[in-house]
Amino acid sequence: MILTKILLGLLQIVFLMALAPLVQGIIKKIKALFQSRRGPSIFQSYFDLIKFLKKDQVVSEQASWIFHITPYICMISVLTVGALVPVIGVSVPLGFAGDALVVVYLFAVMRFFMALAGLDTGSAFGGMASSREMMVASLAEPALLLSLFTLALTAGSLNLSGMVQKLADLKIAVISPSYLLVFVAFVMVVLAETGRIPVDNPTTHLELTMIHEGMILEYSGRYLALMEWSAWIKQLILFTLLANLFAPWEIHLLWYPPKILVLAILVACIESSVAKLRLFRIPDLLAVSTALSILALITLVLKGL
Amino acid sequence: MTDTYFNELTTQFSYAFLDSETPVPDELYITVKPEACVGICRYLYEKCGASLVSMVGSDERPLNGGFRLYYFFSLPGHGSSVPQGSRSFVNLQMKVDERHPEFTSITPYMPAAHWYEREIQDLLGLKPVGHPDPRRLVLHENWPKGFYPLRKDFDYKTQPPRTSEDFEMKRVEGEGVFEIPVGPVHAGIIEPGHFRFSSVGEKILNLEARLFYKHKGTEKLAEILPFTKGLFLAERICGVCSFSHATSYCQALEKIANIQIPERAHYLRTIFLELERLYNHVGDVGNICAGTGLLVGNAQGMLLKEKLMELNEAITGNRYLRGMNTVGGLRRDLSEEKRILILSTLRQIQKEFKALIDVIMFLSTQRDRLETTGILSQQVARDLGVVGVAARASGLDSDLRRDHPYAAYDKVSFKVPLRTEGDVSARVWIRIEEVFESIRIIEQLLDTLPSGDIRVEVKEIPPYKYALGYTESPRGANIHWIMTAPDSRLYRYKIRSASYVNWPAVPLVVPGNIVPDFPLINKSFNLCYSCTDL
Amino acid sequence: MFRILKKSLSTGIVTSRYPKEPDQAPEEFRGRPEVDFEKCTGCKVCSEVCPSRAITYEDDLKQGIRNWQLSYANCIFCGACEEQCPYGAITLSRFYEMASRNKDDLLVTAKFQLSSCPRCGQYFETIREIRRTPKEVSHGCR
Amino acid sequence: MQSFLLILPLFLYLAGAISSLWFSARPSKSVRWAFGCALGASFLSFLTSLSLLISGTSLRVSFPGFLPYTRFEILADGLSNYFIGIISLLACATTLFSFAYVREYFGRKSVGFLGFSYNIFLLSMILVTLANNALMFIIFWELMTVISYFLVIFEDTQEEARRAGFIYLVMTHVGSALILVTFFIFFQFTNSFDFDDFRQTGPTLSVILRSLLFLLTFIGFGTKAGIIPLHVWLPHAHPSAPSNISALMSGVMIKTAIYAFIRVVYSFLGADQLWWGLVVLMIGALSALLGVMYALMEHDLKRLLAYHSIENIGIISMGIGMALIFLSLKHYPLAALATIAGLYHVMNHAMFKGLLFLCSGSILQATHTRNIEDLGGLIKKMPWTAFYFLIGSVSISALPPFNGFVSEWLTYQSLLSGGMLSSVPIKVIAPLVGAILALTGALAATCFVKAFGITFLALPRSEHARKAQEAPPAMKMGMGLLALMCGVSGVLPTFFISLLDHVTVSLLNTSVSEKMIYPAGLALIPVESRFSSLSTTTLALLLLAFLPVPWILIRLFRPFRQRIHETWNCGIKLNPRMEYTATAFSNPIQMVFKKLYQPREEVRISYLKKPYFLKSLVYQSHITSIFEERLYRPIQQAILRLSHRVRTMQTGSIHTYLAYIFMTLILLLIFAR
Repeated sequence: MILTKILLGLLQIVFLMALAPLVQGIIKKIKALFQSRRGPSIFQSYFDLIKFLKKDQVVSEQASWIFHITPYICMISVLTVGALVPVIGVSVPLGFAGDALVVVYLFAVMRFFMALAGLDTGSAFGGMASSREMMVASLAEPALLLSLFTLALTAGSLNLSGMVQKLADLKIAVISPSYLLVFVAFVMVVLAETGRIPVDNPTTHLELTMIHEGMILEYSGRYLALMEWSAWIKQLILFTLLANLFAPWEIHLLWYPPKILVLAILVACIESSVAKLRLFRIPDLLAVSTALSILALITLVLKGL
Repeated sequence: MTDTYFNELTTQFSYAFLDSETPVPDELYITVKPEACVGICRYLYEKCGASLVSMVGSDERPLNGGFRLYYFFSLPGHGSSVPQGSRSFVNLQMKVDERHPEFTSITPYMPAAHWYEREIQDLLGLKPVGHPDPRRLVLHENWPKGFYPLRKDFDYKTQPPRTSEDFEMKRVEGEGVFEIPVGPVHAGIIEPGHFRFSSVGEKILNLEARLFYKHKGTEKLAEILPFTKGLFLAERICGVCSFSHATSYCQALEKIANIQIPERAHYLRTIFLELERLYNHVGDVGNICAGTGLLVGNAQGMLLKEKLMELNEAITGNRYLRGMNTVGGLRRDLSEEKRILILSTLRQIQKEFKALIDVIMFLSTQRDRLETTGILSQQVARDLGVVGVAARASGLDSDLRRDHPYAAYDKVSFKVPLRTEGDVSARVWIRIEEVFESIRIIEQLLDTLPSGDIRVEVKEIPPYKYALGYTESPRGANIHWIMTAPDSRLYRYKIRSASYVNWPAVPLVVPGNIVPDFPLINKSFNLCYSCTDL
Repeated sequence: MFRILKKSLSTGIVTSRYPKEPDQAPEEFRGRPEVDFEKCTGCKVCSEVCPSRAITYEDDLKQGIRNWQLSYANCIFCGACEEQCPYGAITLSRFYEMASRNKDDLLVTAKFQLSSCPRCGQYFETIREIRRTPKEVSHGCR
Repeated sequence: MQSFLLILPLFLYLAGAISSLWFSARPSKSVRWAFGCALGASFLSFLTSLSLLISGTSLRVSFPGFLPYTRFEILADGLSNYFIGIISLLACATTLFSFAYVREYFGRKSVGFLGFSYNIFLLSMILVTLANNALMFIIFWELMTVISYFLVIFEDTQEEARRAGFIYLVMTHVGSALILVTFFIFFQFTNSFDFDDFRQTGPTLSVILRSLLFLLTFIGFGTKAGIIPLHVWLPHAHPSAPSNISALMSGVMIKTAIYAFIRVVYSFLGADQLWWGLVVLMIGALSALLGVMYALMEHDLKRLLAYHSIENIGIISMGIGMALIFLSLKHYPLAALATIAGLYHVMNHAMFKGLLFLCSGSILQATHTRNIEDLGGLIKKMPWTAFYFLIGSVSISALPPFNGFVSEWLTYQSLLSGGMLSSVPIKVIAPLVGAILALTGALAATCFVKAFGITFLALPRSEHARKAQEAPPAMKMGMGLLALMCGVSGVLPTFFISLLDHVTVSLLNTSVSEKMIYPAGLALIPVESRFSSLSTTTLALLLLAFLPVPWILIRLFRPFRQRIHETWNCGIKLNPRMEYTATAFSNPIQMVFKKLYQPREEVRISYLKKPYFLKSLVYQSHITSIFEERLYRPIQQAILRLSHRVRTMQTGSIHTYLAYIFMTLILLLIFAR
């Protein structure tokens, strides 16, 4: 019985790993379409991964063991998160190991080491990106947690399964002003956390403007594959959270793909229609997100569900 | 017109004047005594409001036993109210003795001269005495000292030994200050240039740019080519101002050979010059969107640029309008159906470009990125002799097409857009307005296109004559100066591109901005490395 | 925000599936120079006007052969050769797909038999050129 | 037997202190004796307190007639034992470390005196937690303060150290004075200095009086704990002391204030006022946030760590504050949860902050600089120190599965449980404080990316850093012990929670261990309902279990080849000048919170010709320390003005000031009756 549960938990992780590049591919495809381009196939991300995994890698002579362990740490922390999040079912076998806080803090582990790896090779670009990433994250994390807290108070549980279950039980009744405010706040944070326009430009080649790309500038070959893949899994997990927390109906395999697709389209639309913010406007965006969450919280407390 | 200034000058500096001539209309050449040169330059610059447009060093030892320096000034009318054609060029020339290869620097008074003087030092070995920053410019540390490629006794095939020395960058002191090196190898397809930022975190304290990584020896090479082949070299000084450079070259030689090219050729040249401006400006506006991460805007801009380049291809056979110009006119004519093709394409472009501008330039996130970013003050622009879009965005009302009309620009009416903010947004808006002006110019020209020949055959050109050829390229004034040699060859070919004068302004604009805004600022100038690094 | 999406959607897809779908250059386009060796006499005018030394020749005075060579790698597609060729033997075609891993693939070579001077016996000009020229060719050895 | 084991270490410390002074002419021997005794004593007292804690017993030992009006009694109950356990565990590590570290001072300073002070310092801290009598408490409290003052000015060759010592002395004595007043007020009502009597009478006093006492206690102990705005001494004093002392000061000395605060407020005052909890919660949140924000702007490594102590005291206060709120609402299990959160963080902070200070000592010894702008690349020279520092950084940044995360998680749970209550203000405030905690945590991570990254990674920025060498084995052992504890208390929290249960039983009469620990002992749950759960054990196992995935992926396609090459630097040769600096790293944060920092930039530019030819540019920036400049400077100036009038009394000597303070104390003792 326990074994089957653990097996199911593992299966969920395999599912996330397998699907993550596809979601990335779909977003890229939609963005290409918006740019009037045909764009690469939606499976291009898989080909990229295989290419990276086959390649030799170049490592900086300045790199210490921090640089070498970071890809491993990114991968294992994101996979561990994958074990805690309800994906295609409400219950998560390993969900007892951690709640929403653990999810956020495991992402923080990932970021912590990526930022260190950015500093490790001694180039100004890595340091620049680390510094910016930590600035954005410092503001995004409270915004994310506050929106999760508001949901937790709605659902009476901070456990992700519990939250999803409760919200699913509430059905359509869940749609309230506070819920919608939290949704908007959450989307803003997800944009920041996944390094998307208007916060970061994932397709830029300009080192001076990079955030996420800058930190992994020194990575190549197999390590790069791990870093990219972890980032995509993280993205999919955040999408999954969005899908399951804000559309907590029909949580099963059949409805999962369309929900994720809708989110992918939403993200691609946002990315295509706004310019990247000036670096010191990003805090404003995240402040808005925080403010929305606070508003949601107050609405929730005063008005109830 | 020139006379008034000339009279003033002669009364002031009569003791220093050796000779004067007007080989071609609107160009006055005055030979002065070396010791008085700085004084006259300052007089022209400070009292007459002239601006330094070029400075040439030439090795004329085989001719008269010395080096010669030429200072080119553009004399202003007063404001744009002065009738067209009222401005003219004044050239001071002085001899530099071979035994004392040095001259007094005018940079302390006219910052615009600082690159010219350093370049002369590198290429001709004449030392600018009193230059505030006499470091190497054109030739880098891997080039040995004592080899001066523009001297006549330097064979163009010489391969000097490689050396290595350290180049000293300016060091900003203070705890926590560090340097960000960007380039010369960039991640994208960008030409080589090294930018050294000194900063504490995001705010830039100082920027030093180092260019000239790929000195091509264009000017030296031009001296060994017959003028007919030199044209193709001029066409390839840069990828995107091809037609402007070729036109400058042809115009200088046509002046020297003293020939009048057919009216139709003037009209067609003007049309092609404006087509060149069009695709550049449309592309630049799209490219700004790449800098702000507005991907759709970038894609749409690229799309329009591609349409314009396909138009170029269809009417001239080359996307960069190459192979059209020749000394004496044009090599290929424009058929009636191509004339109609241009008109219909431009009408479509005009509509679509307007629609695009309405969408991207009023997006709040986009405007926030562009406005107040990278401000070039009018004073700095004036001091450095900044030209083109950058000058007009900073309130300097200068445009060669209006101020020194050439080709058929005196036949059309157009507006020179002017803004005073000097920020990225202003530069973009200048480009946008110029796009519509260009379309208007082309339409006017196509409507009144005279018929007739397009070319006069030029077989040979007289030796030891000189003249300026100039065009207002999409980036600003390209000023070529040619001195001919026997055998229809060139004795000295000095190319002063718009990018060359605008580059020194970029590092002055950047401090105070944040690091991630630099690419945007740089894009808004959109300067060419190839034009600079000849 | 929505206007920009509307704008891009109304544009549709504009990129082509090149190289799967070939892209035709316009008529005026100046691409790869094609030499019609039926018309060519090996008179070397093209090589004299070529600004980038893409067309070169070398006379082998022992064998009496002119080795003529055109390198697409050096060609700048200016069309000077086309313009100056007295026999219309060179035309710049619309073909542009010339990328190659090997520089030798970009060479066009031809050999022309030289005619020797009846007086001094030195080879000086191709036989075909002499035949094509109506006026008498003098070698100038006198 | 147990009483004997409780007393024995005290005498061992005393022995260590005396022998250290005795042998002070022979530094090596002095060190062996001083730290040998201290190690034995600490280990012994750790074992004793642990066994007492596990068995849940309290010990009481009396020595009557020690001083007039009082009796010398020590009481080792759950709370005391817990604190003694922490103090002695940290002391074990720092003592191990000290064996090698104090060699630094051979020939420069009196090592004998250092050994003496070290032992007395530890002794006084343990006695503070054991004292069951207000007068004894005050005496040991003062002893602790004075001896730590001498440790702060130990390196008094530096002007900075003397100034730090002075500020420390003044501030803590203001605090001490308030504590004295508190105890004398109690004395007025109980006619006794015994804590037992305080316990009896305290809760029966009127609300207004108790509230007054609460404020006095909070400010008095808050000064010592370093809560904002009473923190100003802390960032000066902690860095000035030798690093092993800094570890103790930051790790445990400031916690004795927490101990005393809990003792007084929980037991003597009978926490039943909601606003008390709110005040502690808010001040805690403020301290946490501002502490980390000022830490971010520091590039003196030890001062950075000192600011983090303020942050962590803030986090502890959040837990305690929530506990007080729950107590006032009579939610005892939740109060126990919040208390456990606070107390667990007390231990965790002692471990990781102790570790970090020891590491900084190791760096200081190797490079002779505390300025991280001059460091860099140490990971290659000092791999073990780097590893331990990383463990400390990860723990303090609250990253799972290390200990900092567990206690912060518990704090979040108590905050959110507050959000589930019926009281509307708490419902809003508690989650918002949770968001502040999140911000604090994220900023702490930023700060430690900076601290670790700039110090250890990339290229060395100075000659000092290039010549650095790894620490000797004793120091590594000291750091290793604490690093191990950071891991253990992170991965196996259930054991520590069950220990803490005895503390809550003795404090609140509430046992929550059954409600908080899953039957299997694997996971923690926050008391009421299945609100949430955490199993760092499982997380650690999961993280390990997934390790083969990247391992296999990397080796999936053979062969795996790797080339070592220069760092990509755009074709320019990399030099240390091109590395990100600490100031630069935190610059974006400084720009974002410009209002708070009020940075003053000073750019001195000289031109050959303005603005075209730069001659030189010197940049400096400072942040405004709002509290020092807006709060303390006016006070200082007022005092200065006042003191001009009483100039006759002022001699300018610290010793005279000390004499004044002691005179005041004695006078109070005599006349307060």
